[in-house]
Amino acid sequence: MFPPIPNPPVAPTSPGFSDKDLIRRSASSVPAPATRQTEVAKLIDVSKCIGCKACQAACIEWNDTHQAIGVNVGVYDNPADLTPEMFTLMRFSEWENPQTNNLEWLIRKDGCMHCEDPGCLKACPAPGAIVQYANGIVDFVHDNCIGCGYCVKGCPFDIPRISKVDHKAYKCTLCSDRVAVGQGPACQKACPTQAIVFGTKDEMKEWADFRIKDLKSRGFENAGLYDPPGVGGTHVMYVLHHADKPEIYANLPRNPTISPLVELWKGVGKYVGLGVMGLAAAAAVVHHLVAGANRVSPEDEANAEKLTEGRHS
Amino acid sequence: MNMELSRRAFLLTAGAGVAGTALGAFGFGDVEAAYAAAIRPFKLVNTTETRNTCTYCSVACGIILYSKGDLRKGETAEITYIEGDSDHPTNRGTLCPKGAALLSIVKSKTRLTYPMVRRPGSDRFERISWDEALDKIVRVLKDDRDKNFIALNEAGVTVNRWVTSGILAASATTNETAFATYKVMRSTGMLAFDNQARV
Amino acid sequence: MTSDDGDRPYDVQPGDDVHPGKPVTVDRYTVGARINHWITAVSLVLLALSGLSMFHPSLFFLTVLFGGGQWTRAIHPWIGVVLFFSFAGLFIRFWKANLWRSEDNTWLRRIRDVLAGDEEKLPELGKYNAGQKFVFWGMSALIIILIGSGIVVWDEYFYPFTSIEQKRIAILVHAAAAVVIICVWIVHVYAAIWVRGTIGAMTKGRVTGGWAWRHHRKWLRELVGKRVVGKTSAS
Amino acid sequence: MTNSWTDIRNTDLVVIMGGNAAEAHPCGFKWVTEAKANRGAKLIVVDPRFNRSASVADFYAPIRQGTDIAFLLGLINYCMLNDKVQWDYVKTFTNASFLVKEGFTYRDGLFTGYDEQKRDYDRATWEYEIGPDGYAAVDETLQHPRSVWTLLKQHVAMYTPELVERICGTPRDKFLAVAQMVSECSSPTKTMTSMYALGWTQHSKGSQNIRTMAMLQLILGNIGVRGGGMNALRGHSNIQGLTDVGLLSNSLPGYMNLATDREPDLAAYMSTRGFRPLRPNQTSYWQNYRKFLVSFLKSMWGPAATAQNDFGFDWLPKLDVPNYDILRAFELMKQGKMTAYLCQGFNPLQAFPNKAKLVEGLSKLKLLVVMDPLETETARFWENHGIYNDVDTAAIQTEVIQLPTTCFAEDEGALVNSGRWLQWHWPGGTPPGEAQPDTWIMAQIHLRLKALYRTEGGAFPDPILNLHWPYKDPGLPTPEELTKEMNGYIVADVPDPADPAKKLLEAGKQVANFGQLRDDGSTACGCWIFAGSFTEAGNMMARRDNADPDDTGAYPNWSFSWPANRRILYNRASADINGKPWDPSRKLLEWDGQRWTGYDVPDIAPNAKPRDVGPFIMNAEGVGRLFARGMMRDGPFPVHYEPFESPVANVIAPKVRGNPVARVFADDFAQFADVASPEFPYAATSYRLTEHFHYWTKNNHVNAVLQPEFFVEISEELAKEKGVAKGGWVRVWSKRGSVFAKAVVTKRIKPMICDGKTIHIVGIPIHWGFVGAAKKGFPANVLTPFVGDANIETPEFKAFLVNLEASTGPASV
Repeated sequence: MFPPIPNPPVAPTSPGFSDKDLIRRSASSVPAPATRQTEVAKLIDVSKCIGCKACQAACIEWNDTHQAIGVNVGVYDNPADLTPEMFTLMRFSEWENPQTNNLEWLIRKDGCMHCEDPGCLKACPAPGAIVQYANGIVDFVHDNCIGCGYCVKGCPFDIPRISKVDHKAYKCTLCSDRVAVGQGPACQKACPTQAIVFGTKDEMKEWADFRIKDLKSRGFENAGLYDPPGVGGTHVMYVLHHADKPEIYANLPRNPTISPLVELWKGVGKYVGLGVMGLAAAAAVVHHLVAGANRVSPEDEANAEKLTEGRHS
Repeated sequence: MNMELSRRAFLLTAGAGVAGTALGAFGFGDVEAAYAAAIRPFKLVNTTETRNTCTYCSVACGIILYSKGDLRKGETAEITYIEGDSDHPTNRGTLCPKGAALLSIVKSKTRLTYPMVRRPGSDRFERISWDEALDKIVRVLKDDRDKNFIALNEAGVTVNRWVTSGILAASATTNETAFATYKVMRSTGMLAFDNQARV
Repeated sequence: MTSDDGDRPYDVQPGDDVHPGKPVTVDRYTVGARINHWITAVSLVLLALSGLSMFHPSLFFLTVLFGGGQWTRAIHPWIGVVLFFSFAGLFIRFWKANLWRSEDNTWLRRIRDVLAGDEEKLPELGKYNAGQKFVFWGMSALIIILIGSGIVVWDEYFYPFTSIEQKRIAILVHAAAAVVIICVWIVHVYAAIWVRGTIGAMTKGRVTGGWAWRHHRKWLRELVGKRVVGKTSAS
Repeated sequence: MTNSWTDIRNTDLVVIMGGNAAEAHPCGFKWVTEAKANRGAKLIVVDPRFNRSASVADFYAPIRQGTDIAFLLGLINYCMLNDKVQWDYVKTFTNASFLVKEGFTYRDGLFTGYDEQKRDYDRATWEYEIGPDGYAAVDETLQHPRSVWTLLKQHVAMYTPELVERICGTPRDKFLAVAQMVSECSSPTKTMTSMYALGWTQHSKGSQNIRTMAMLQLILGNIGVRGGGMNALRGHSNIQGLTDVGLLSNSLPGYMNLATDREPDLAAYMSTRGFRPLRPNQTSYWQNYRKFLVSFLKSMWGPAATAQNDFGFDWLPKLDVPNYDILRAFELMKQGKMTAYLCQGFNPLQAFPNKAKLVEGLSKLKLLVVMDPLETETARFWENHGIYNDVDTAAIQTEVIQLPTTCFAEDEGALVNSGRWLQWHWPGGTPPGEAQPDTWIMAQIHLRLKALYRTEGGAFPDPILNLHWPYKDPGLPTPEELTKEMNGYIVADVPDPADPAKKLLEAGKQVANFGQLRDDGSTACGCWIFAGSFTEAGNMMARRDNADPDDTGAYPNWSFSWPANRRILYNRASADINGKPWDPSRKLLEWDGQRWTGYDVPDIAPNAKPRDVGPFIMNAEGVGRLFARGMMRDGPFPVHYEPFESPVANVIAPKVRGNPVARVFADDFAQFADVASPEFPYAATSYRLTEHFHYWTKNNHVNAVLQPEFFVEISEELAKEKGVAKGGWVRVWSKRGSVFAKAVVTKRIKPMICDGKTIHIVGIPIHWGFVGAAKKGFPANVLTPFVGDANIETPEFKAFLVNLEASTGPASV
């Protein structure tokens, strides 16, 4: 068993990281030097998950969200999708394994992956609305959020949701308030089978190896860790029994990257754009200096008068 | 007395795999550090902890109630959060979706707060005082017992039973409540006396 | 209007008229046209400012003009709607006068003379020259692209109707189109400044005969020829 | 549980059958995933549905609900035929070698002595042959034609893999795969644990379901060892405690039972409870019965309980029928024979079968009292909620009193978990409004009743007036006062026989253990199995030392485990006849030549020599029973009986309908669908979902979010056949009622072929009703049949018949 993290402190404790521990800040730069802290990670072992939704309940209770009561749409997934009030969600897939002809009920806890290279942060136009702490946590700063939804387009995992109430973006914070005092996120604390564990990223990889060995011994020869390099790795990782087919787990992207469109738009795009506009303006100025004003001459007026002579309106 | 157990917990007796997380180690540098703009101040600070047991299934997970105010000091206490007890051998701090939402059952909009009576044929509950309610109940019980108590059966054997009123004992109450209930009800000779063991 | 290009009625528009005198004055835009233009102009500027504030971090400060980021995000699309309808008005007014003519090709071929201001080397032009027509059609096309792509990324009302990938394309197109339309706008504004006497057309509604003679002689001749097409003049 | 949640980590094979631990007990299920991760243990799930437990199982086998006995007898047969038996264990720790009386027979699904009129057996022949020495005769070779082993072999022989497939619908190869994995655990160094719950109890033969697995576990040598055992997951916290304290119509605390009309006095009552050992030297712990009973009576009536009045034996009621369980209570209500009914918590209108009958019963009461922290359907049964509760409010003359009680977070005391741990908890919050603890309510009722009897007199007031009520505040006994009573205390000094000058026991002190209890009235003890929970050393249930020497999972100093802080029952059986652990790596107890040492409190005397005393000390035989004698109403061996509502006839005994001795009230029989009824072609089963707890969490917004609306689960095949769309509405009806539900169409349920017939399964979760935060919906008990288990009357919720059609939903009605 992964040793439990001791119960939370109730005495005032100073946070383990703060604004001066930012390594990335949306639409702005971080005050150097941004020194790296020990990276944290949440490991979700799908092969141990029983889909009980304790993580969802714990998330709601800790973050004081108010998800509305929905309806049954013919599946166990409730709510049917992530919402501004539901930061994490069990997604259930019924998959018949072609090799064994056995049914496998694959249950994946969806939510923010806390990418090392966060697409949301890259896309965000509001300075400081999205930050990445030195321990890897990607967090939304709601005071700075303008609700444009660019983060939604920047995210390779379709995670952020915009609130219809306050028009701000919401997602899992990895319980930054808990991690700040040495706790794990609420979902991890609750998880009955320890399908969710939390610690430093190195520990999590070590633990994942331990789990993958067990899975391989049970015939899941493709068991593996999901820590996609396309986004520089993530601070939420999965152990999958079929790591060769991430898409069978409710469309987990095979090789997620920040969309090239977003890269183009938020990369060269914005510089080229400014450049082009600048050039146009400059060209005008230069032309005026060279060519000077294009003035109507007295002759022109005279010609006009001549043309209109004798005609009375 | 329940608070004295040290929090060393299971870190000493870690199971297989890695030997406990180094969480405490990362980040903690500057003691003066203020919470970052995005980080909520830790909401359990200055709450009172009370060890309790989850009310639902018989796994009986250990939980900690966090409250504003301390009953042990004779104050009124409002429970503000409930979380699993990491020191508990069975659940190790974990909770199921019911346990993880215990706070919302304690604070449920449909908690009962006052004695109510629904009069015969009426379509609503009306408030009633505890005294009135208890006297009504005892009156009905006694009248029925006096009327239908069986001291001797046909064969003349002393049987001292009462089978025209009954009780369904709780399943979520303590052993102590159970024993008080047993004494009070059995002493009346009541036989239609059951609990939820079956469902 | 069946006669051939040479002497067929030209693109004189309702309200265009010439008043002999010293100097000659020519009515170029009606009050309606001018109000319509300036609504469009103001919307376009506001759109550019709000858009730019969300386009590049260095311009985020512009959001203060709109009462902060939340307001900027909320207002931008609505201004877009205003622009769209306002410009539609202009389109209905001016599209006919902006139809392409043979002399426009000549004009384009002699673009060096245009830039040098040697009008005498250019053919006589109607109400608009090729440059203005280019601005007109450019704006028209770009505004359609912008309103279209804008609606796709207007999450508050249209989020469910497109995929995230479609939204990504839309927002890229939107940004690109915005850059282009701003450039077009720069050309438009600069031309109005460079060619002195032009701005009055959109403020007072009038230009001098000399201006008309110099830049849109064919149009002036027609006005003088009193062969008003399209009827109901402001006279 | 014979073992504990934390002990499951020690197992090699987990068999989840008749339960769904991952769904209903997620935090306990953690120890299954731990055993898998750390010991390479395997998990087998046998269930009609591919459920949440199956989602992490190594092997899943489907089974038609209500056919578990056939499957399990098939496993026993497989083990016997393939020599997969832990012989040393079977020979020394079970009654395999015991000889059964002449005249005992079994034929066509019935044993000797059946009386069709009474629906009961004369169990006279279901006994051992008693030898000239007064002890049960045995044949160590097991070869005797009337040895239990021989009889069992004959009894199970018919349950071949082919027959199992025919009855259960489990494909032969899947059954054999399970049998192979299970039989491996006959090795002394491999253990299997059985995790079961209501999936086995809620049948008309629920007790025999469990017993069959217990027999298999004895044959494999898995009882009393670490990582083994029969582990009932149990339902509510604290239903284990309520049962321990005997809140059942026929029970006394600590698993003693009430006298019947045939036992007029204490002597007669005790005469059938002598429990003299059936083999030499056996403990037969129930020989102490009289001590426990007298001590209990002393705790009830204190000084008024004297030797002269049989310690108040006559102040306890006597039973004229086996029990007055809740099904009988509602039958009596329906017949208009009940005046007042008190519901202390709980929500019977949702929780017992045939809602229509329940409403009819409640409507005939004069008074219904509901004590609960939450709104319940029961308290509002008279309220019209349209199609969800279509009653004629004005016509219902029942007066209903609803009393607000405190909840777990606001009260103090002990709860018993599945592993028999008594864990103390403390209040953390102030109750809302005028909510009061149940102890206060009970005290108030007693004091008021006593006052009325004092002033008015009335029917036999003695037991009420004399009830021992020694509490500091009579109006509010404290949990500590009550629990000290249950632990037991010394009433009068007992001199030390060795030295009369010394006191063996000193009046006023708490007893240290039930060994100190006496039958002369000098001790009082409310619940003998709890003795030791609150001693002179303090509250043992409040102990919170989670140290666990050598990681055995015992946690000996965490709270208190009854009996005597024993963590694993029958732990003597963890070692062989010489006292050596079967599996040294899983040592629990070991005989060191002088005494038993190890990680647990031995259930036999610490110095009792290994060869002398058997481990099953509560049995007069001292061994485990493969042959149950007359202890079970429906047979000393289990037999496959179909549910009362079955899609196929019983292939081994076509004439037998359901369990032949299950009690069925006349009107209810009329409300059963016929066997293989074309009117009700589908085999339905009801169950819990992990997101909800019974009918409470409807009141919890968060749980309502996680599972908002009533649904049923059907296979893609049935959905196709019936034109049902995923998430669409269906109507489901039984002979007792009709419900509308959303359809969850799933691959996790597949049609089964039983006796050549395709059987479609309809899964029905139980959690919805007409009060609370969740969407209004129907409870499953609108559909379920009103019949219970033959031995303990647990309703048959797991197997019944329904019909189903696509629908436009309740709105269209």
